[in-house]
Amino acid sequence: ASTSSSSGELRLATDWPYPFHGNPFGPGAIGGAWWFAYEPFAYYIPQTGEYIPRLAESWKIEKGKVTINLRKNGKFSDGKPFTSKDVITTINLIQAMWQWPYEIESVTAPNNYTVVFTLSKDAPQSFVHTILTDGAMAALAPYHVYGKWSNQAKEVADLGKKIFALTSQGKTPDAQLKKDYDKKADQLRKQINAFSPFKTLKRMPVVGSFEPTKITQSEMVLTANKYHWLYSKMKIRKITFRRWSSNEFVWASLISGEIYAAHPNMPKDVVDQLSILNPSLKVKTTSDLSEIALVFNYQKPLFKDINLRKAIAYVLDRSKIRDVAVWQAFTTAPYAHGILKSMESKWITKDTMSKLTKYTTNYKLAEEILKKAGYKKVGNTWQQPNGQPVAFTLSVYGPHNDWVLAAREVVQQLNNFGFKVEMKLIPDGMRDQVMKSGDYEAAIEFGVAWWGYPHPYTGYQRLYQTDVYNITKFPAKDKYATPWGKLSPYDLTEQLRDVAQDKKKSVDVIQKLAYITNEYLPVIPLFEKVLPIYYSDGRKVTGWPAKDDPLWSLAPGGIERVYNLLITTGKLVPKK
Amino acid sequence: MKNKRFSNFFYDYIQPILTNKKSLIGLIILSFFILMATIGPLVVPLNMNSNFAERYQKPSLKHPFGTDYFGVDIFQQIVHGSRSVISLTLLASLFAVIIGTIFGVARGYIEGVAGKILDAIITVFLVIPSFPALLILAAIFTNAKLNAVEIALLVAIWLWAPLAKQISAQVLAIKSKEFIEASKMLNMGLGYILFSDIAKLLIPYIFINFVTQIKSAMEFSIGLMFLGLAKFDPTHWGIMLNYALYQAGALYTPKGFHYPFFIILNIVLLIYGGILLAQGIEEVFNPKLRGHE
Amino acid sequence: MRYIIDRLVYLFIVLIIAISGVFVLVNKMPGDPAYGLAVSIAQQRNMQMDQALEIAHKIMGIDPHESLIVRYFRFISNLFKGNFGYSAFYQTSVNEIIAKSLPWTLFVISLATFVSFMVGIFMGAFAAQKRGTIIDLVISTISSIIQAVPPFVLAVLILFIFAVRLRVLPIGGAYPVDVEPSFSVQFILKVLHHAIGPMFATAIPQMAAWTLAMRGNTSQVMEEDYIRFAQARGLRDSVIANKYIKNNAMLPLVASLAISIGYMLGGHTLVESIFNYPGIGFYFGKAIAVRDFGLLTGLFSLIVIGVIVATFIAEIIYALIDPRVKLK
Amino acid sequence: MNCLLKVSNLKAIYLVREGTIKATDDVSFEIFENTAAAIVGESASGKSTIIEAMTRTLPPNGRILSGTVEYKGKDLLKISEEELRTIRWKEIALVPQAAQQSLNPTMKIIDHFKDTIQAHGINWNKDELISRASEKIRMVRLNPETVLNAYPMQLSGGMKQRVLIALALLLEPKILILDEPTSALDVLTQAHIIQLLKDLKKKLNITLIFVTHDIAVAAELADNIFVIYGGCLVECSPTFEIFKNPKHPYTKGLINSIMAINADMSKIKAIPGDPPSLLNPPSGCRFHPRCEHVMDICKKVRPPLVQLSSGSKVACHLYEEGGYRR
Amino acid sequence: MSEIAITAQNVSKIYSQGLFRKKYKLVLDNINLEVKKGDRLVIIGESGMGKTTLARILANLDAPSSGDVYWFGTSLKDVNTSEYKHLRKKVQYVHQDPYASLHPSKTIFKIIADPLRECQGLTGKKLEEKVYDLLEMVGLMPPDYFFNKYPHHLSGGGRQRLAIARALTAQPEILIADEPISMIDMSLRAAIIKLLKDLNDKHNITVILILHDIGAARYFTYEKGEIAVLYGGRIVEKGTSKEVITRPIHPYTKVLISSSPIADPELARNREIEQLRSYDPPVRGPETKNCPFSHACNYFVDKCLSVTPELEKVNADHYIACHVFKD
Ligand SMILES: Nc1ncnc2c1ncn2[C@@H]1O[C@H](COP(=O)(O)OP(=O)(O)OP(=O)(O)O)[C@@H](O)[C@H]1O
Ligand SMILES: Nc1ncnc2c1ncn2[C@@H]1O[C@H](COP(=O)(O)OP(=O)(O)OP(=O)(O)O)[C@@H](O)[C@H]1O
Ligand SMILES: [Mg+2]
Ligand SMILES: [Mg+2]
Repeated sequence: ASTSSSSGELRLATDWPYPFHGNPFGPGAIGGAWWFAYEPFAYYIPQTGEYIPRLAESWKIEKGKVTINLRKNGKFSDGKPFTSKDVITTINLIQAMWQWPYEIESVTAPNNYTVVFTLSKDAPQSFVHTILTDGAMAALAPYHVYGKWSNQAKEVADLGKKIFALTSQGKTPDAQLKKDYDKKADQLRKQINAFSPFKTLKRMPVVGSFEPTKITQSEMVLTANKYHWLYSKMKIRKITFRRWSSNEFVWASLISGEIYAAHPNMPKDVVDQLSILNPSLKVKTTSDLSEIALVFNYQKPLFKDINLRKAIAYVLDRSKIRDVAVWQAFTTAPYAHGILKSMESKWITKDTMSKLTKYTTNYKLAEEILKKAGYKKVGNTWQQPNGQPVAFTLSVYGPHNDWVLAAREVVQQLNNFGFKVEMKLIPDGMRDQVMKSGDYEAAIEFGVAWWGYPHPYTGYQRLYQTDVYNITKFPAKDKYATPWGKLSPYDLTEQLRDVAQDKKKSVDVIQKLAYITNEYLPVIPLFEKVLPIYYSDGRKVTGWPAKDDPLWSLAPGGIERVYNLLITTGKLVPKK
Repeated sequence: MKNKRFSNFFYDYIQPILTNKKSLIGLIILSFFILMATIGPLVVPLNMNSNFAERYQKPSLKHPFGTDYFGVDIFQQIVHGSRSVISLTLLASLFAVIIGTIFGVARGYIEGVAGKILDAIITVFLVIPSFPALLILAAIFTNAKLNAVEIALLVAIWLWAPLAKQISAQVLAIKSKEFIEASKMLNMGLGYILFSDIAKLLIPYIFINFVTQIKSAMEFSIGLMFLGLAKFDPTHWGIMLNYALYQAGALYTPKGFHYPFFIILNIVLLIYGGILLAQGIEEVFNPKLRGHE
Repeated sequence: MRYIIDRLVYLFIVLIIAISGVFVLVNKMPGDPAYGLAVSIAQQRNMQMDQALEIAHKIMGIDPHESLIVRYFRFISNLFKGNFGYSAFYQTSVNEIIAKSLPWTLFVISLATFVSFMVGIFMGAFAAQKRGTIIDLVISTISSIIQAVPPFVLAVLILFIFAVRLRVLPIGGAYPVDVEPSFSVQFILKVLHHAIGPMFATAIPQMAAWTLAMRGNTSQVMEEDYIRFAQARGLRDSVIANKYIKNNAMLPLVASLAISIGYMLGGHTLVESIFNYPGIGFYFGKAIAVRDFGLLTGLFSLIVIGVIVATFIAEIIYALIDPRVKLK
Repeated sequence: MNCLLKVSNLKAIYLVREGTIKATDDVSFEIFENTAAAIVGESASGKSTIIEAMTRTLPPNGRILSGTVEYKGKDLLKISEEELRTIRWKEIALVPQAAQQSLNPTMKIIDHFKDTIQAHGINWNKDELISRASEKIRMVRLNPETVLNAYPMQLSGGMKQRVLIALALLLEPKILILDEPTSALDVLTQAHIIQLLKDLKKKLNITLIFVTHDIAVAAELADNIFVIYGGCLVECSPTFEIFKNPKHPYTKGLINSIMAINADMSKIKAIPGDPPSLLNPPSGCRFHPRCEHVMDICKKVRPPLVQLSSGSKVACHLYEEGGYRR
Repeated sequence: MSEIAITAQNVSKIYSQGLFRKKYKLVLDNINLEVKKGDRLVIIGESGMGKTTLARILANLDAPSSGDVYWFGTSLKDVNTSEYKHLRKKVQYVHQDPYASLHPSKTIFKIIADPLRECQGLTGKKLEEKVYDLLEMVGLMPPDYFFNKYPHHLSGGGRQRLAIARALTAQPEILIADEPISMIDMSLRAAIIKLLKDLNDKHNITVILILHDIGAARYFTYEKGEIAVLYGGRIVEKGTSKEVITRPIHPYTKVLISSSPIADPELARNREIEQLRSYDPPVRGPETKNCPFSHACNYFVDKCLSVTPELEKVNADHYIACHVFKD
């Protein structure tokens, strides 16, 4: 309520490093200003599968090669035109600074407005998607700002790629090479970090629609890029971010109208109250492309028994858990097939569905399974066949409110059934350490997640090969019985990776993976996370898309993209 | 003779506490909570099943403090939570008082370099900001699977220093007292001087400190539970309060106002009881406050 | 003089021990400062955590294999040069962070201390002079109850009632971003307006403490013989109340003012994060959460130094204002 | 001789946790102009209480239950605070016993002088104040230059005591009440203070009331001696009479217990037993548990103060109006 | 009888003060004393003359800056620990303030019984009996009435008796008492002095008494023993009570005696007290060589300002340190 200039301002909440350096390579980068300052070649709308060109006009994908025709009217906020030189500088710098993405073997510029990416042999099909949609790929390091380091960066990047290539072939690169690389990389990194444009240039020329111009510890102001190709359409010329210090703070800001849109978790009663206090507030929920799951540590013998896992799946009342934890979320019941609930119908055939076990809450069934497997109920407590009680602790990361609530409910339900479950919080900053070291028995974690590449492959990869696998150590290379014979989920995931771009082939593989995942329960999904987006419509700004507009599905992994798209297309306008 | 001794003790320590209004009220409040922690859980059942149909019920006969965000009776949780709150708090303040007394007495009594070293140790603990340090220490021990006693010790480590400082000042004053000199002349030995001569005079003082520690010990133990050091207990008042304020946002909805209110009420009452008792005892035993007699 | 030098040497030794202790403590803390960054890298680039973590280390310039001793000596020698270290998370020197944030914290703390002290002194003296009456009962009961309320509860209540419901206070920040910092009246008013919330959240518990302390001191002084002697000399009650009672009751408290400011430096984290106030408490919380060891040791050292300096100043002030001590 | 101050039936108590301390019980006496009266008694017998009650300077837990203190036709116990305030120090000055703690530790000595004159609306300029104060300070044999600018803690106990006396002389009051003016002092200083008080009485026509537990001090200075025992006035006689012919057994004991330089060794003898508790004072005559002449009546009836022909007044069952009980 | 109980040899005490501890104050200056077993000694002097300091040094509660103290012929400088432990019990000290020297929260029984157990190894019934005897001995009667009382239930005199009884638990041979009567009532003082006299007479305990009251000193030493007058850290006159009090020689002693209150109004009013030149206490440093009284003395000669007079014998029972009146 502190500013009266309703004309053309959007107020949001986010986080950013302060003291502000404006260095995209620095930790924290530029915080929530990222998607406003750096445009990707294109936006991808998961719900429709449509690419919306941004810095690219068009592109051509060939085997191992992507050719992109750049937009000719792109300009940096200091008026300098955007050309292929900028892309090359950017790729050199990010490869040098981040050791990523080595999937790009080289970039060349046939002319000022064309770039050609040559991809390495190992690059998965999905990487093309990354090139097109990642905000860092196009103009993170403008030539006229970072150009003087371009060659140095290329040198570092090439050395890095060489080492990477050797290691991924299983060879050890010789020490001299490594030393050489480390020295050069460090040198470059020091220079780049010391350069931090906002400190040395007092501004940061960006190609995106907004440039951060004024930053304090509690607020960050972005000013519209006058030279942006869509500037004339933009009715909103200023964005003010308040610091997202806590959920309650965001609630308070939303209620009092200090910010116009945000996506905090909010208990139902607070939402009800909110709409009374601030009637202009609307909410749209969209899938966050991830789910929260109960994960097990397979190093503990207790969980190796599929019967116990099945029993647990039957015991849990997942809609109740969802109600307690995030009432807006999508319940994953009654399946556990590893595909997001909201995408289920797109990827799993009716036929497969009929083959999958339904885990609806059913104590009787759970008891039967357990008894058959030799478990006994003594008094109020279930005992394993070896006579030990079924007792374990459930770890959950403290700072994640919704997880804690879910855990609380899970513990309650399991205890009601007769397991002895205790709950333990993982302190701030310790999640990775605790989970990786295997110092837990069961935990609440992200199960499958489709960030980065919205495709079931990313979820299965997590489950059987990468992040979730790393903490659970689920025996993914074992073979499991399926209607299609004995299969290993690890191998299936490998297969899926290669055919990911091909919808039909991937669907085939996915059926098998879904079956194994549902029947062998490497994790038990609890609910699909959603982004509840609260936006004030008609008070200060108006023109938000309809609730069913597929545009919203752009939000996960960078909600600012939605805002940016709305502003630059002239849809979001100040209220007159 | 035993009897007489007791009656002396009663006359000197107990009776004044009972006749002072503040300490009496404080004592009543504390006994109430101790009762709650000891026999409360045996009498009051606990049903933690969430029941969304009964969320945010106002206080009634069925639910004396109403129900919470999960539809669970708040009163039951308060009663069951009091056990961990009070035991951890009391244990931590007890340890703090013990450590503080040992260090304080040693510092006050020992002279020369050793005394200076002790003094430096106390000062070091005084100047390090205790709450952040506790957080860090807790983080270090997260995976150590500590039991309640060890956790209380961990809390106490950051509580004892001010007490030690004050006690050392007291001991410094007492040790130059003439009756100590008399004991020395009678070859009474260090143990006697420390534990009989000096300790006797410190008792009311130590007790006051014990009670005042309750407040900080409580705050610290809540902090620790958040850190996951202590076993997570959803009925712990601190956890309940955290749920109410941050998770359920009860302040933000008029329906839920009673939810944090009753938790805060209990926390405040418990600490207030301690403060009252301490104030009362101080009035009774501090001759300066008592006036001439 | 000799005493002062002795004292300085002693405090210096304490300082070194305390800072070393804190250094070890902080560096023994499990967790990786690069974790947060690694997570976001992994999420954005669909990368494995191991790889992301390695990259994050590189980006933050952290060498996870550097020995503690080497780090310690670098830290201490930097500290002697007035350099509080380097924040890996913010990629800047801790000095810069301190320079940006300490003034705000000091501002709020001193304001809170000043207000609470003034009010506390007044209320405490008032209650003591009305000892035994209902006024005394009300004042001391309220003060005791306030002392019993956990400070974060108080802060949340203030934020909620005054900022969210009544909207008389701004929500967060030190000043609105659209005002240029300057010495204009308008700016100063804005700054004060933003400071009110955190200030009261800090001041109210203190106010209660000062009130109780002043009440105790005053009743003690009131029983001193020199008060009766002043009455016997026919002095007016107002003269006695001010020159004799208040002054003498206040002296010990004035000295603890400095100490309380020192201690508050360390305890301001909660209030600042609740009010989103840009002081060092905010960074403290953040530094613990993201395991920014450099920042954490820097801030810890700052606070330890602050407390020690404050203690020393308090001793000096006490000696200066109280002739009883001055002459010793 | 003129009766300047008449105390009748003064009763004062202290409230304590265990009950009430009956520190002054029904005390009556008269003070005549330009005489010196000594109130003598052992410690805790209520000497200070009497004078504090008379001047309404009892500590907060002290209460005056009854009695009147007549001064210039007014009852000091009834007049308003403000009226009392103007009488205090200007006409009746009280130097308290606790000399060590009676000066404000955070004020210089000179400021105490300043406060005092300001309180009584006297407008001396700085030089005048200093010269007057110096004069009084010199009178008590102190060095004004160092003393006036000192803080109380820089002075020794004896010096503080003398400063208080100097302060009391500042406004040249009619009545000077001193509580144990010499007990904290050395023999030589004590002798000097006694000399000083004698001179003051002569020169300034001051009426003196002083409290002491050393009856030998009273011998030198007092015209009349009031002997207090256990909160009661037990004997009230002219000085010479008391020493020549003590009436009350307690007075006798007191005189015999003095180990004076010229005392007869064979007569020196302490009074057996302990001083009474004023919380639960003995019934009847409060001295009876220690008295060698104790009779049955002593245990039950409190003896009234009777006037004897020798000019003494005594409260003892051995006597009746006029002389010995036959 | 002529065995020596305690000896002070050239005992001096210097306190340093001031910011840099550069200012020295000579509190005791070359004191020589000798007390025979079973004898009485009174040291008198005004406040600040070093009485307490001397007494504490004699009782080995403080160490002298130079010089030596001997207990039963053993130098305290080179006594070994076990021997010291044994000697320690034999020399006891009674503090001036009976309110501060008794533990406020211990019963009277405990105050006496604890050291008895420690010093004499008594337990049970025997212990109780002994406590009874001791209390009876110091005149706290009836003893068992007091067993469960606390010191604050006692009068000042009672407390001082208790303090003496506690000192007696160690079965001392020397009792040093620092102004044991200054804090108690006039009417009870004589009794305490009498008690000390009795201890000396009946139990043959050597008593060294510090007093500022000449009358009491006279009373204590009337039958036997000596009085030493301390001024400015030096003994200026010493002798039997008859000599020192009835025939004082030193000008300071004379003034002191003439200033003492006399319990006789007639005498008191007619006496003439000699006026001194100064009433300030002497200020002396380690290098000062003068008569400590010279700054106040009305009879001083030049020599008094430059030479410190030594204690010289006047007759068998009388010693004096004065250049002017020594003959
Ligand atoms: N403020 C007080 N509160 C309670 N009791 C008191 C107070 N002041 C004095 N008394 C008690 O009242 C009685 C008389 O005390 P008071 O001071 O009048 O005696 P005193 O004769 O002046 O003794 P002293 O010679 O020690 O000064 C004593 O028993 C004392 O303990
Ligand atoms: N610890 C000390 N430091 C410095 N000076 C001291 C110390 N103790 C005593 N003095 C000084 O030594 C002198 C003698 O002190 P001491 O206590 O022996 O005197 P005293 O004769 O016992 O006096 P009183 O009658 O007051 O007890 C005094 O001037 C005193 O100020
Ligand atoms: Mg008195
Ligand atoms: Mg002494």
